Amino acid sequence: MAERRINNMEKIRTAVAQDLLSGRIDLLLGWEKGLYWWQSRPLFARNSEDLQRLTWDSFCVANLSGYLQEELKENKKIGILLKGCDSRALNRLVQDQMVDRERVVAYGLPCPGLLDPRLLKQEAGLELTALGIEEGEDRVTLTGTKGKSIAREELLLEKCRRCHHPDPVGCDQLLLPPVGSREDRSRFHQVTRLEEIPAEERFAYWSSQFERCLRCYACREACPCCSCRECFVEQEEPRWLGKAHENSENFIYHLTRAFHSAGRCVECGECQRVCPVELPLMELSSKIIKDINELYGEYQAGLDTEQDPPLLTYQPDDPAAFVE
Amino acid sequence: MSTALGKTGEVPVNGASPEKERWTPLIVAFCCNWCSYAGGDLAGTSRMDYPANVKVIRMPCSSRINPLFILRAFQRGADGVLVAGCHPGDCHYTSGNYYVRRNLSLFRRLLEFSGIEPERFQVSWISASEGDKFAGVMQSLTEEIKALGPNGKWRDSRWQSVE
Amino acid sequence: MIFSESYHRFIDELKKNTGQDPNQCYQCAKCSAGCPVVAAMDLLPHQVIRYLQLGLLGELEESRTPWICASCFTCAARCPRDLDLARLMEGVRLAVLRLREGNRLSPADLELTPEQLEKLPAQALVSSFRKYAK
Amino acid sequence: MPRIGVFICWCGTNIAGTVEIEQVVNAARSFPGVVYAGDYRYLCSEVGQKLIKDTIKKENLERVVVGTCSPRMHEVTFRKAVAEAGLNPYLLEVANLREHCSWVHKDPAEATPKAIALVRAAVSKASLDEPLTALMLDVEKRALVIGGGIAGIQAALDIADSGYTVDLVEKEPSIGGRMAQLEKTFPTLDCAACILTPKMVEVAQHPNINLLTYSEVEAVSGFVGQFDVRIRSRARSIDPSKCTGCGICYEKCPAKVPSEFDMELGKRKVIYVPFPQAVPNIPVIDRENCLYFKRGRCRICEKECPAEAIDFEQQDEIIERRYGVILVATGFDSMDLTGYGEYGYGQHPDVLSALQFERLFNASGPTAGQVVRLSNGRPPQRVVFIQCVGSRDIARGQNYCSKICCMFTSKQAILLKEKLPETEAYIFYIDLRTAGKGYEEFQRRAAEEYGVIYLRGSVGKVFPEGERLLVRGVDSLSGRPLEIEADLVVLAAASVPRRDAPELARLMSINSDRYNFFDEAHPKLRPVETHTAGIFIAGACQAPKDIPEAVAQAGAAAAKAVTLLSKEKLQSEACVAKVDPARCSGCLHCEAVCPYGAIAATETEERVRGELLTRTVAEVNPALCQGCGCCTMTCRSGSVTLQGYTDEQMLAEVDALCLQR
Repeated sequence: MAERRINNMEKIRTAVAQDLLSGRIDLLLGWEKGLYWWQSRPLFARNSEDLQRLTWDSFCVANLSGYLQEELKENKKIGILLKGCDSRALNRLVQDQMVDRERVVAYGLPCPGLLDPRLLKQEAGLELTALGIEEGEDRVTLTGTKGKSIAREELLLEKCRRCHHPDPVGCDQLLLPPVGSREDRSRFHQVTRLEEIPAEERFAYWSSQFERCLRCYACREACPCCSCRECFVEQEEPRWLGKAHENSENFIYHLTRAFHSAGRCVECGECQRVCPVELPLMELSSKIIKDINELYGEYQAGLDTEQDPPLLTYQPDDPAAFVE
Repeated sequence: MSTALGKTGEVPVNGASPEKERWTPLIVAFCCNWCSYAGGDLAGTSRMDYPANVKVIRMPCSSRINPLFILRAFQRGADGVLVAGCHPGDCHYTSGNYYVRRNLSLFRRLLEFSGIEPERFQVSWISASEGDKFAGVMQSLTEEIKALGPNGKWRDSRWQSVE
Repeated sequence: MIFSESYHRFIDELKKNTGQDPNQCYQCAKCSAGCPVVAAMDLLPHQVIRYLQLGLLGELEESRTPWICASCFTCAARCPRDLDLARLMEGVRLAVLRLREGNRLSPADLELTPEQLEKLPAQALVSSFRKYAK
Repeated sequence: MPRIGVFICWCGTNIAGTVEIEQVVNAARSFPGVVYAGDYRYLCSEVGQKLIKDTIKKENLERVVVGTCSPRMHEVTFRKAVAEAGLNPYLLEVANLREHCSWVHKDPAEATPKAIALVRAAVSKASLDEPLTALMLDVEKRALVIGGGIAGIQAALDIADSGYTVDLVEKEPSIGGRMAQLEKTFPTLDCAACILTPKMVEVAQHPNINLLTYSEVEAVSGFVGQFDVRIRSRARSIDPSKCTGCGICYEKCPAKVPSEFDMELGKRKVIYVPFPQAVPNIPVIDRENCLYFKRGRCRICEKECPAEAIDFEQQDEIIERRYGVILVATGFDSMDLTGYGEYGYGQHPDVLSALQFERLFNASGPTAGQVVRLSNGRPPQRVVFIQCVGSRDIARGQNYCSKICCMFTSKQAILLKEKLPETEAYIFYIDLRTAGKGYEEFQRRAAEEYGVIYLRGSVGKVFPEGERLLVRGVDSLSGRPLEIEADLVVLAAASVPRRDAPELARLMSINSDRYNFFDEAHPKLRPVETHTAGIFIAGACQAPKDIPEAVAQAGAAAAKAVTLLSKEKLQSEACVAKVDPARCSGCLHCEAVCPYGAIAATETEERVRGELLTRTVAEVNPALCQGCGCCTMTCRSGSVTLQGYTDEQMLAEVDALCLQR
């Protein structure tokens, strides 16, 4: 397994090195190892030296497509490594004309799902620094715990567990063999659970969550569909929203941000991953996706760029979620 | 919950107190100029009676709505919000209300998901000839929201209204 | 009284059973024009629908037509109103049977030995219960 | 904060009877920015308006709020008054104290606080009002009429007679349209050619009409008063300045193809005029079928033409021109009946569509006016007509009634009886719809004088039996199945929109109904307008209709067109959307929902770290924008707002209404 990973790594590196060194791309967006083994962080590679640090492992969670808009201002052509969810984010950005697809070389990495360090820690009952892992095909062995072995599936990030399209779409080339689609996963069980509890409890739940919001806007910064030049929360004219730590304002911020992602969210989970207070933000956008699917037909943002986004089209006999 | 709910003391709490009987909800209605606002005018010329706590904001088309207007109304103390437009197919601008139907259907479900009673936010199609429907919608909306009581969940704790 | 309460009950039941609404018909009679067994019928197919529209159930009960209809679906394929008359005919047969025979068959009435039961096609049992039991 | 004046109207006792005016005025004085608050018994009267005007000057008012009846009633009046006092008319706000307050609430204790709240909201909004100016748009004094059938011809003539230049574009080589294919017209049995041809000639000779046949509209942009249209005038391969219309070329042409004009029953040459009375009387070469264009050899027409008018090298001409108005009259098609296998259409030569049958009567038609069976050339002894083929058929055809079939079937039966009095005519109908002047009488004549037999019912199957056709049907009134041995079967095919109607609708951004008929702006009150200002519709492209209706509608549409053309300038909507390019990220979601095509991408420049970059942003064309604000709903960053109803104003209104419980 480890050998295969190394082989994969070489395959990836060779493919992108060719393009970077030949000048087909000026910059490669990929990942490199972070401070710890359970962290992989974005890599901005411009030369072969940088490329030596390139990595592809079970912790390459950051969706790099969000960097494109800014980086394209300074680079003519950018290569980018994309997992399934990331590729849909790129497609959605292209559909919204935020990114000129001609100036991007998209390398797809079919994704077996990424590991959640929090779950590793929980399973091991140890601090992550005291822990190591060995990854097999379907299982992960925790070293430092007398060799406890757990099904890989059990250790996946929440967003990976509900992922339906692990294979990248619309890429210029796939660097690894496809892993196949996974249709059997329930994406909405958490949303359904929340839908079913009484309104009062639901309000209490969200209040207790939003109360903790620091309004740091990390969710927005990391989100590939938050592509506005000036977010509504920062505008003075009109002043949509105050800046105080006030629960109604936190509600408005999060509901509006989620609603602004309607028809755009690719479920990459970056909003939730970067939240310093661990707000369950994906549930808001998942709720909207679920409703879109129920009311106006299945829509997966970034999957088919020819399909009209659901809020930009209509059918004369659309259903309504209100008494007309 | 403390910040928002803690202020419910300002307005009458649930329960059958005489105070609650007296309490009338504040309802903001966004109406399109060509159908619903005109329907409101017709309710007027026909001298139909509906509760005075409904206050109308005129817009050219229901598609001028922005969910942030609705959220703002709740935050500033509205107990209910209505968006009203032409019937599907009758939009003065041909298609505005079709987009509204999709947008606000999703938005309404999101509001409900956040714990707001869905009765507090409603959308209705009222034509220029439906003065009776206009008055009826205002009446039933008021009654539904009266039954729910004041909207304590969403009020900005710093916002003070005047009597 | 043609359009009595029992008429509406009957029509509702018919709609439920057949998924067809006889009032959708505008009496172009194309069903009758194309029906291959029309010569043997006392009421023409379009007249059956007309009788349904008028609630003349007694007359339908007397008519041979529903029993002659072979469900060849020629009428259904050509109907400009997208009505499936073959289904309606089946609905009429069902109604007449229930009207005439009442709840005539119950599982307990079947004095069949297990061997006999074994030999009977399950479908025959199911359809006879469907027709003769409420 | 601008200086705001508030004027409360009593409207006699209409408002003052329920609302305590004095309380409202006093409250208004305390609102931010209000420097004057007063009231008057009838504000809309001359004196009331004068009060407003005088006070604007005396108090140096910068914004005006009136608390009166509905703005739908008198907003225009008060805007005018404000403008006369030198203020921009859009610096006025109306609080609806009558229809939305005093008339619907009985108790002054409820109505008065509500009136105060409504005035407060209007004041808040007014303080954010900006002066707006409607554009004054030039009107190009030239009309484009698309479609040269009877509706297009009539409209072109009417507009041209009013003194404006008209370009009449027709796809076919000749104008005339469907009417030219007809032998006679109901209910008068006028010869269609006799009444149509003079009009066609008038078009050709009219000094104000520029006839573009064999031409199609390819692109439309712009807006009312200034539509920019690209027209492709296809190469006829004939030099019209030389051609004398002598007809030798098509006499000599060796290649034949089915004639579209004769509904494929007869043949035409490959160099041809569609019919003898064609206008213009200049042939075209059908390049797809011409032997020279296909195989590089022939050129017989060129050799034979005494005028040397044949030009194989001729190119399509692209005409780009500006028009003030566009009138669409593209007509209808006869529905393709291949889905009705039970009638044997397309399988048996003696089963014809009504339009095909019509051609049999015509002296220049495929049988030179002989009504005969195409299978054996003998006159028919018995003809069966079947109505509602494809019409009123929700399963395989169109849901609607095609309206003209009852009448044209009766007409054809009469024509048949006149030509072959011994021949029997049977008509299967479901309902007879003969509403129209002289129509019922006409149908009765067919039955009573001509002995046409009407059978209420349908036909189940038509199939050959020996030399004849066996029609198996039913007469639903007697409840009798019928079998009729016929020699000819004529199907009244549904009228459907032209196949390219959706494409044309898209080109012009006009709406169509579910069948692709063009939609009028209002089914009752704006029957010839479309939702796009400056584009009008007439004739059967809007819905099936007969000749008198098409002509009447054409005249109406022409009158509307002339009304626009006669204006020196057109005033656009002032409350239009506006994009802030600095904020706009160029996702163009607004463009996708705009019903008027008023939003388009444009480039803007910005400096990023010393470098000048261009990027795409949305831009509103204020001449096209009708001010609905749908674009604003799609814009997350509020980069596009609606002037007169800006985001700030809407929020200010919400705040004001919520301030007071």
